[in-house]
Amino acid sequence: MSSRRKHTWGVAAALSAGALVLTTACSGDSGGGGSDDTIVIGVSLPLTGDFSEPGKGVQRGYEAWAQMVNEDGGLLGRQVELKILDDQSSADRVVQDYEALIAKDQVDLIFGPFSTRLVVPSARVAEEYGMLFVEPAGAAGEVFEQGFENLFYAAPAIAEDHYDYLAEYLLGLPEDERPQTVAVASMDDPFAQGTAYGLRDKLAEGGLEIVVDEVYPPNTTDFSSIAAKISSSGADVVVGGTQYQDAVNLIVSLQQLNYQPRLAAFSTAPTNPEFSAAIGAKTEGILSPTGYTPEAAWESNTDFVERYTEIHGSPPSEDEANAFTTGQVVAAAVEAVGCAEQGDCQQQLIDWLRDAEVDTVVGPLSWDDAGRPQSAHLIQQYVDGEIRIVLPEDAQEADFVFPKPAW
Amino acid sequence: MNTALLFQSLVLGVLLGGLYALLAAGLTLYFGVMRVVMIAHSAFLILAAYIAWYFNQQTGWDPLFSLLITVPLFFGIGVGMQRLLITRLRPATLTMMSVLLTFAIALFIEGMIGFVWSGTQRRIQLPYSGDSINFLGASVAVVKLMAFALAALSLALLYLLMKKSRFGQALRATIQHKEAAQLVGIRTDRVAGLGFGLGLATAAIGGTALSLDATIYPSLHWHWIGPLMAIIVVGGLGSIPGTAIAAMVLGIGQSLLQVPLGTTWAQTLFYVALFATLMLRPQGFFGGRLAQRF
Amino acid sequence: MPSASDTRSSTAPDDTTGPGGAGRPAGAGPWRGRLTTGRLIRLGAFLVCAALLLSFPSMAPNPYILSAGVVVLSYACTATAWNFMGGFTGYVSLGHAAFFGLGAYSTALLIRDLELSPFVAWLLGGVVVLVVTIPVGVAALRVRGASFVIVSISFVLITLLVFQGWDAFTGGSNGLVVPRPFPELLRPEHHRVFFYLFAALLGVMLLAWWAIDRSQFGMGLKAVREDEDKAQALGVPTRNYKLAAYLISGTFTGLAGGMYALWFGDLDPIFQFSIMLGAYMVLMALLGGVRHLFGPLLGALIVGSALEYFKMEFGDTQLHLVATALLLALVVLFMPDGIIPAARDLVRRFGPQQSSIREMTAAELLERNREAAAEAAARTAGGTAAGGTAGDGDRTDDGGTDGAGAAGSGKEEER
Amino acid sequence: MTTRTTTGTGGGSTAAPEPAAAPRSLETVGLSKSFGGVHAVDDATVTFHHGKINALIGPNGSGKTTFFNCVTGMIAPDSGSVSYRGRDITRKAPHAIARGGIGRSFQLCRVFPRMTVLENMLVAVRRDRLREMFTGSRKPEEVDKARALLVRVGIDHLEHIEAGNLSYGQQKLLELAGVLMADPETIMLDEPAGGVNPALIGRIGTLVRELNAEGKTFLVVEHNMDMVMSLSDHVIVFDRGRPIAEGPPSVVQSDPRVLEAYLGI
Repeated sequence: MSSRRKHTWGVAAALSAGALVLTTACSGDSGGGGSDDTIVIGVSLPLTGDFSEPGKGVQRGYEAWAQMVNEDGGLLGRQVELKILDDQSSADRVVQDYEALIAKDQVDLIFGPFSTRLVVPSARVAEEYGMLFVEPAGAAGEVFEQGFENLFYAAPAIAEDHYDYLAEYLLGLPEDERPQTVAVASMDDPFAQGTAYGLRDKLAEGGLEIVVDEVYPPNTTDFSSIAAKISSSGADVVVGGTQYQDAVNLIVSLQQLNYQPRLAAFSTAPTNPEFSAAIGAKTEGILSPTGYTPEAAWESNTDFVERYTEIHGSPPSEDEANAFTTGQVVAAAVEAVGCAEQGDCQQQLIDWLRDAEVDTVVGPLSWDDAGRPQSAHLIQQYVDGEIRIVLPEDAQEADFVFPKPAW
Repeated sequence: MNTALLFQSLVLGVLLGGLYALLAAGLTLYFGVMRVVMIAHSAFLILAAYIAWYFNQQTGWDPLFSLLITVPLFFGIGVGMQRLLITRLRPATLTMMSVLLTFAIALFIEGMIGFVWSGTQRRIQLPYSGDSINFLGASVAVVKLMAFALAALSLALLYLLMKKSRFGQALRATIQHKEAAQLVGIRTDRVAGLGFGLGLATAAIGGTALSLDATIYPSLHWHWIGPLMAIIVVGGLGSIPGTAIAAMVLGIGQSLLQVPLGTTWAQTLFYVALFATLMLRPQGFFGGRLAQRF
Repeated sequence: MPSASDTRSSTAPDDTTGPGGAGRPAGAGPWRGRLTTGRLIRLGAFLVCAALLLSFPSMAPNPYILSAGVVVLSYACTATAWNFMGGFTGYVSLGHAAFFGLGAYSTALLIRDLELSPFVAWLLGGVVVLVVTIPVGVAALRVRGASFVIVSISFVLITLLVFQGWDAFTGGSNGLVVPRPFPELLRPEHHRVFFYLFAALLGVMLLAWWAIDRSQFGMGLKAVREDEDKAQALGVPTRNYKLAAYLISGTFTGLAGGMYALWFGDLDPIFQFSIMLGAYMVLMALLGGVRHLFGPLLGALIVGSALEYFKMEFGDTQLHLVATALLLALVVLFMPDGIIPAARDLVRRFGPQQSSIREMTAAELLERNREAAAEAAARTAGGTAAGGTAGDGDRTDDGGTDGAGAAGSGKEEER
Repeated sequence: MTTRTTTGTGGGSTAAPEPAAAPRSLETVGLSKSFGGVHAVDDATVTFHHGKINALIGPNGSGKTTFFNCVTGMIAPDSGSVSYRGRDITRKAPHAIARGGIGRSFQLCRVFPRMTVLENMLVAVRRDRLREMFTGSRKPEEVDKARALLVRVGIDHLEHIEAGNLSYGQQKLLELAGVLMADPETIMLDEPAGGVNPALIGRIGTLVRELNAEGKTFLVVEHNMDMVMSLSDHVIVFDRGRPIAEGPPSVVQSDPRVLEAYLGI
């Protein structure tokens, strides 16, 4: 037996044992989150990676909620504490994170992560540990078809229903005013596709012709070919299933081709404060659905907007509001049931929410058996350089402009 | 599909192909002088685009002026990288290990960009962003035209440098036969360093061109490296003219295929071409003897 | 020169690919099955490691640690599978994530569409990966080195595009849900079961690696790694050998992916066909040592822990990428043979039974060989033919040779 | 094909097997290979003599090594054919040619640097059956054979040293021993005397002669004229990618074309 071989084994053994201990040690030391009279709430958010930008909005919303709750005396008289982990926009990590939060840190409650792609895996972890799972971002219809019994979406409507008012309006127009052709381009993302395809399918059912139907991967940066296709089709209506930057790129590319649709609707992007500057202020008439407006007169909203603006210097946007709504929904359940810990309490919270209607900053919310919210999104439009609610008519801040002016 | 759309796509393809050609030329240059597949090439590309964006952000000047900074800077980094890092690797495993090393560099750049400028997508807003000119019925965005002109100009300069200058001669000799070049007195290690610098300079120019008309974010470089690598194999590893032709053909092909197939499937063209090349003509369609053994 | 017993007798198992012990006394026949202290220590170390590994689930303080253990074990499986290609032949594939994803998706799709039972689907998933690997391998191995790397990366990118684009079949960006193989199990139990399943898979892989390592097939592969032309000239059918290694490597990676799918339950193209996953495999194998049976496993333990650590320390920045990058660069530049040889050298340096330390560095040796080759005139390039001169004496120790570079300037030949 | 002066029978080697029927050895017809316009091998038609020590000489860059590589399958020729013992082996894979009985060494000696000397030898062991390929790599008889060859070249005491740590001369000997391990009928040596000291050159020469006496055909590319003249039976002179003269050493030595090729540069 040569000495080198013996060493190989010895070294390998020592090192692997060491590494095992290290793994255990470095992940085991931070257990137990806070004292008994604090309610610890675990969250995993994409603070880095592809979804990190909206992820940070959600983080601001959660933090604003926790701060306000604590200022108002806490939940059940106990202070709340958020424990936020970064999932790096990855499904592996998000599951690991919730596993750590629930099983290792023994948090009392959890809030959902951001992005539809991460909601399904994390909802499964939560379900298998019997935890209530209220989430601010998993809007796509597929999320609710997985049979989760612990899931609630804290926004007015699922993605497919975001454009309901718009579809209703367009189909209600007299035949000769009604647009005839539709071009759809959507990011390959469940949420973005959900919104765009919801409208597409309703318009197609109403007899409009879908002349372009494009999907592009999330990493697309060059939209000239897609724009060329849309422009060459000359569609009356262009619908973008977009997030933020892709909408900007697509619109700039369409402008470069001097394409002028009669109606242009994009999800998410137009509500971003930087949107107008990014496309060179040529925003007039662009439509977007929103689940939230800071101007809404719901009781808790005025308070939220005021205090949020105090903290951050600007009013909250939709991501912040949805996160805040999540907090409100969970808080309502906790106050009603009177408990906040793992175990049976979670099932009581779930059961209570199933039949409840909760007042939130986006209005009163209630859910069906799969956790789909039962309200509807509003339709906003850039009118005179300001983004205004134009549909439904009873919530209108400005008149709907149709056809849209040139950009 | 109507003719106007076809023509429009063709024009877009040519514009795209020009940028591909410049960037792939850099990639093939590294390979020629050092047998290194430089995975970090596109990461430097994105870095240059970020510098252009930041420059524009801070000074308000046109991002093209940032070339005055990035080109010399990247040239220096390239020379330094070759002299300090690549030459440290064992010759026997150079090709494989250099891939890993440049992969690490790419990750490093991605991480640092994300750290410094965050993961937010960025785009330069220029007064002429939305402008276009009409070319035989196709509208061509001004920014795209500028990017193409920049790429074409640099490629032409590179060509002249390779063909006419003494340094270019030494470079070509090194690419074709390193040992023979050494025998006739060429200091191939120096030439390789300068070749690396030159390659990175193409990334600087390409990045600036890219920043005019595209959104940038830290992990964007993965989106570029695949097509570029496919181009250099199809063109024949180490052959700059071959690379340029392959880049143009594939760029136009991608643009045209987008019309019937959509963006996702059109991207697969590069990889299909890559596999087809390896099966039919492993040395590449325009390559010389170099490619046979790598 | 030091004399010691021979480890290379035909019956003694060869566990590492490292060069063997010192020369054996002339005429000594192959001895069989004698228990030596060395062997006992080796066996002991192995048993302790195995026991530690297998008792991990009961030692884990909570299900999270257990699930982290499953993740690390799945890393170990992929890194070991990668090493069938990377370690034996020296061909670095950055695209093994594609096999991982293919294995995961085929398993899931077989369950969904053919309603096979989970583990049958898993095995068939491995077969699917095997079949897909053949054309890819043929194309990738048409040419050497650089093109192989390019093809490997391209393969991940193309599979990502296909699985994203073909959403009617794969679920696209909506993801694909894999039904649980043991729906009645609670989550911690589920982790425990899969910990042992992964451990068993890893055991099979290690056994296969060990068997190949000591076979003539393995010898041919290692010859390819050292000098492919030379191996061919000696009659090794290098192309077929490489292809076989690639198939084995791809299939095992696919099986690891399939197992992961059954454990994890949710698949999404951007996470399964991720270039980073492939990079981690390379990093883990390289860090531990590609020439050693347990190198990738060790690397997986370290990288797995390090990833946790980076996340804790630099959780909300992109610095985990920077840290991974620096680690990879350091390994490539300074420790291309991994920790095991480096640590072994360290142990030997301070350990008791060292014989002598080779005085020449690899670079010196390389330089010397170069000189010898370059100068046509006969010169004192080294020992005489008969050997046994002083010139040989200082180089005859049995170890510390892993740093030796490519002697001779082999590939610079050619007209 | 140039007419051959087959008077080499009385050459240097001692007891070559009687070439009564003169079995065919390696032959090439019109072999050509060019690299980017440079004709490295240009329409080379060469016949090597079975059972003899054939030498291939020529000025630097005359295409000898490329010719060598074309013959052994390392490079695919552009045109022309190679046959061995009457069978066409053009464009066959290198390993197939090796298994067909042609062993070769490399110009700048190549061994597997990080395998031990013994392992270097065992690589050449040929296993065809799948089961044998996957069972242990060292059978006692194979190890014994390897050791015997190492003894023969005089480096058996180094069998557990990594080959990269050997001196250049020792590597040359190891390479030769490795080639012998596969029992080739024909052995192609590319500059066996390159870069080694005179004592070792003598030793290699002796080995070649001994092996030739045992019936091995040799094909040696060499610059060392002393070695070529003293060792070989048949000399082929290459210039600009094709043979310009051939014959026994004494005849070739005085051929004006050869002198021109060598001195006229």
